[in-house]
Amino acid sequence: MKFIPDPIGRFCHRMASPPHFYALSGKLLPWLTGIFLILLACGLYGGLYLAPPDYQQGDSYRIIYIHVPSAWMSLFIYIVMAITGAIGLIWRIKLAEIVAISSASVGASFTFIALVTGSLWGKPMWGTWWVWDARLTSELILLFLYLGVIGLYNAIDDKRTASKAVAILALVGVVNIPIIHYSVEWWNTLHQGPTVTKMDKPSIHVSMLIPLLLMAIAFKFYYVIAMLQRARLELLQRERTAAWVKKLVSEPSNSSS
Amino acid sequence: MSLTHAFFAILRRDLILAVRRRSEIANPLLFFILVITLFPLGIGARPQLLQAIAPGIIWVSALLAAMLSLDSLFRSDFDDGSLEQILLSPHPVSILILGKIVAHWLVTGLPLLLIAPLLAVFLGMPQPAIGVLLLSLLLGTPVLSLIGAIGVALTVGLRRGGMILSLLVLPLYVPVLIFAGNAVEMASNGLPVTAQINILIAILLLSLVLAPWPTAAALKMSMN
Amino acid sequence: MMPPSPLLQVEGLSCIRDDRELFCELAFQLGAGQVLLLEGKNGSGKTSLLRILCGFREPDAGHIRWCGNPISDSQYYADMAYVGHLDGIKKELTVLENLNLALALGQHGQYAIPEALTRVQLAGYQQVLVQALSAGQKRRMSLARLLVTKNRLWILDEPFTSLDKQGIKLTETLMTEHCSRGGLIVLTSHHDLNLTDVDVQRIHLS
Amino acid sequence: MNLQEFLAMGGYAFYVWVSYGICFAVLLANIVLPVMQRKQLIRQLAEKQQRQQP
Repeated sequence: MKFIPDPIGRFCHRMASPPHFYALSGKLLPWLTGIFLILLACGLYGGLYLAPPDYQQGDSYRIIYIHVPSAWMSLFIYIVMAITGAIGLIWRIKLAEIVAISSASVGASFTFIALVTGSLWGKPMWGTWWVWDARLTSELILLFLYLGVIGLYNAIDDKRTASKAVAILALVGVVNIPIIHYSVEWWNTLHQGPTVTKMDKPSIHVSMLIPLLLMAIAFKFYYVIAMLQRARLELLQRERTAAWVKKLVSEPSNSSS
Repeated sequence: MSLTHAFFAILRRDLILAVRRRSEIANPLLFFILVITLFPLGIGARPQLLQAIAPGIIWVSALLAAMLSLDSLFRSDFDDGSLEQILLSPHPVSILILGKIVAHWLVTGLPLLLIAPLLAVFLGMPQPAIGVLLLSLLLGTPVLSLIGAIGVALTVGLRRGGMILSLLVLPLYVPVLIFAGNAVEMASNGLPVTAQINILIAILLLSLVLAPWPTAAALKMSMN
Repeated sequence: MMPPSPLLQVEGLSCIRDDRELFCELAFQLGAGQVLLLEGKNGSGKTSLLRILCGFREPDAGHIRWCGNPISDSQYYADMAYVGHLDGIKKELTVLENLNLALALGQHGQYAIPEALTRVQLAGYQQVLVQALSAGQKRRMSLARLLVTKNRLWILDEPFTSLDKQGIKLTETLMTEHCSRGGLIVLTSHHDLNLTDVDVQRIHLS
Repeated sequence: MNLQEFLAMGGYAFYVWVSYGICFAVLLANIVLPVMQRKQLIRQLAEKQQRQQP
């Protein structure tokens, strides 16, 4: 299968070579972490301090600054996982496989955060810890999908096979997510009527919106950082017999970096 | 020999095997009946409550029965090497696998359909809803087999595949459960259900077209 | 003897399993009428190589070509047949039902089913359930499957196990005939091959 | 607005701070765990290499 002209393909292959990726990611990580921390600090300052309290929800709405970006990330990462998985499946690029599986645990974490913060936000708003609200329910199912991916990967011993399995599953999942989402919304409106939609659309003011966007961007950076860290580990584990890993290990300076 | 011939040869073979083994047909059916019998025992003989939750009970039980029967879809073929031979066929593997899935549905899904009216009566479901229940099962259970096949294909090579299989498959069953269960519930209340049935038809067609591909790919992956 | 033009070409094949390099940079070519015997002790990668040749496992490096095309081509699967450790025979079905399915999956070959069964000394067993057959008889049934379907390349994993002297002789005769018709065979065996007039290549995996 | 008020979060301190706490604990763990595991792996590989070529 050739959809990509050769020079670009060759370039991608070279960039995707494990030692190159390992070295490059090592150089990039401090910068990424720096940008993330700055964005995070600005977002938190704006969200927790500068933004005024909501006229209905008071200060409890400030959970939005982690809840909503996490919910966005949970979906975004699943899609990234499916795309990179497909790339790995079609073009047999090892690195794409690694990015796919390294994304899974980060995505699952964000889904978990979205669920927990949603519940913590719901308690003062609805008076109960859990409501079968469409968004929370979808998020819960998404968490199951992530756990399925992670569980399948760990259950298969041969990691190359496991990557393929994960890619197939992620693709099936990504086709299903819109259907699941739609069905859950539909189910929710039927059974409860249009109840708690405050969580979806708080009357948002610019001073509230800017920190939200900052946090969303910060979380994107965080995802890249966490995914790269996990990918570096995964890469070393898979390539531990390769010459470049042996060389890397034997250099004492590297064992500390 | 043509592809249709191969498709029906596989279908016929699996049906003959099921008839010779028998337990494959009986087990999910027994499970289905038992689970539904347990609900009144657990909840209490309260006709009103049972009637209200009957659509959900029947559909969740059908879903679990379908899931438990999934393992038999590829297990014996994987263990004795028949699956290797199917994958080595020059015919498109996804079509051959579809033959296996259809056979599996005829053996495990269709019997549920036949016994469901009886169980619906047990739970006091009103007359008109039973027709809709059958229709929803007719449209929904093949989807369970089709989607389930992907999960089994991914886990058939694993020693402890059972638990992980349910984790993979159950979230994907959610839309079917929602629309089918809701259709039956609406019908019990005398409301129209065209929308739900149309959606179920769409889901069935979609999974019929799409599901065999990842199943075939996953089986190839499980072979090494 | 002039070497025939190669049909099966393998280049630079490597296989790594659990951190261990089973083989690397393996190359060979096989033409019509040739046999390749893979030797080596248990765990040396013989079966892995056969499974790579079947397309079940992807090589970690290298290419396999059949008539100049990659083996993902469906033409390859129309031309090859595999008998592995697992015989792929359903024990709840009769001999005839099993062979009929094999035919439905492939194409008609050299022999009709009754002739093939006569050839492997299973004549009259058509309606017998496979579970009533002995291990050796099942093995011979696998050979019957090779005969009834159309194929050029046989990939055989330890074809002589659980066969008696007579069965081994029969297998060797069938293999010789297959080669004389221009067929190719790749096989693993602990038993030494005794084929007359057949060009046998050997690869030792260590 | 003093620090006290800020921390009180208009009476929602528990929900807000627990949310943020859990969030950042999970995020931190996602970075720290792979880094530690990678270092451990490098150590293990280095030891193995030294054993093989003293």
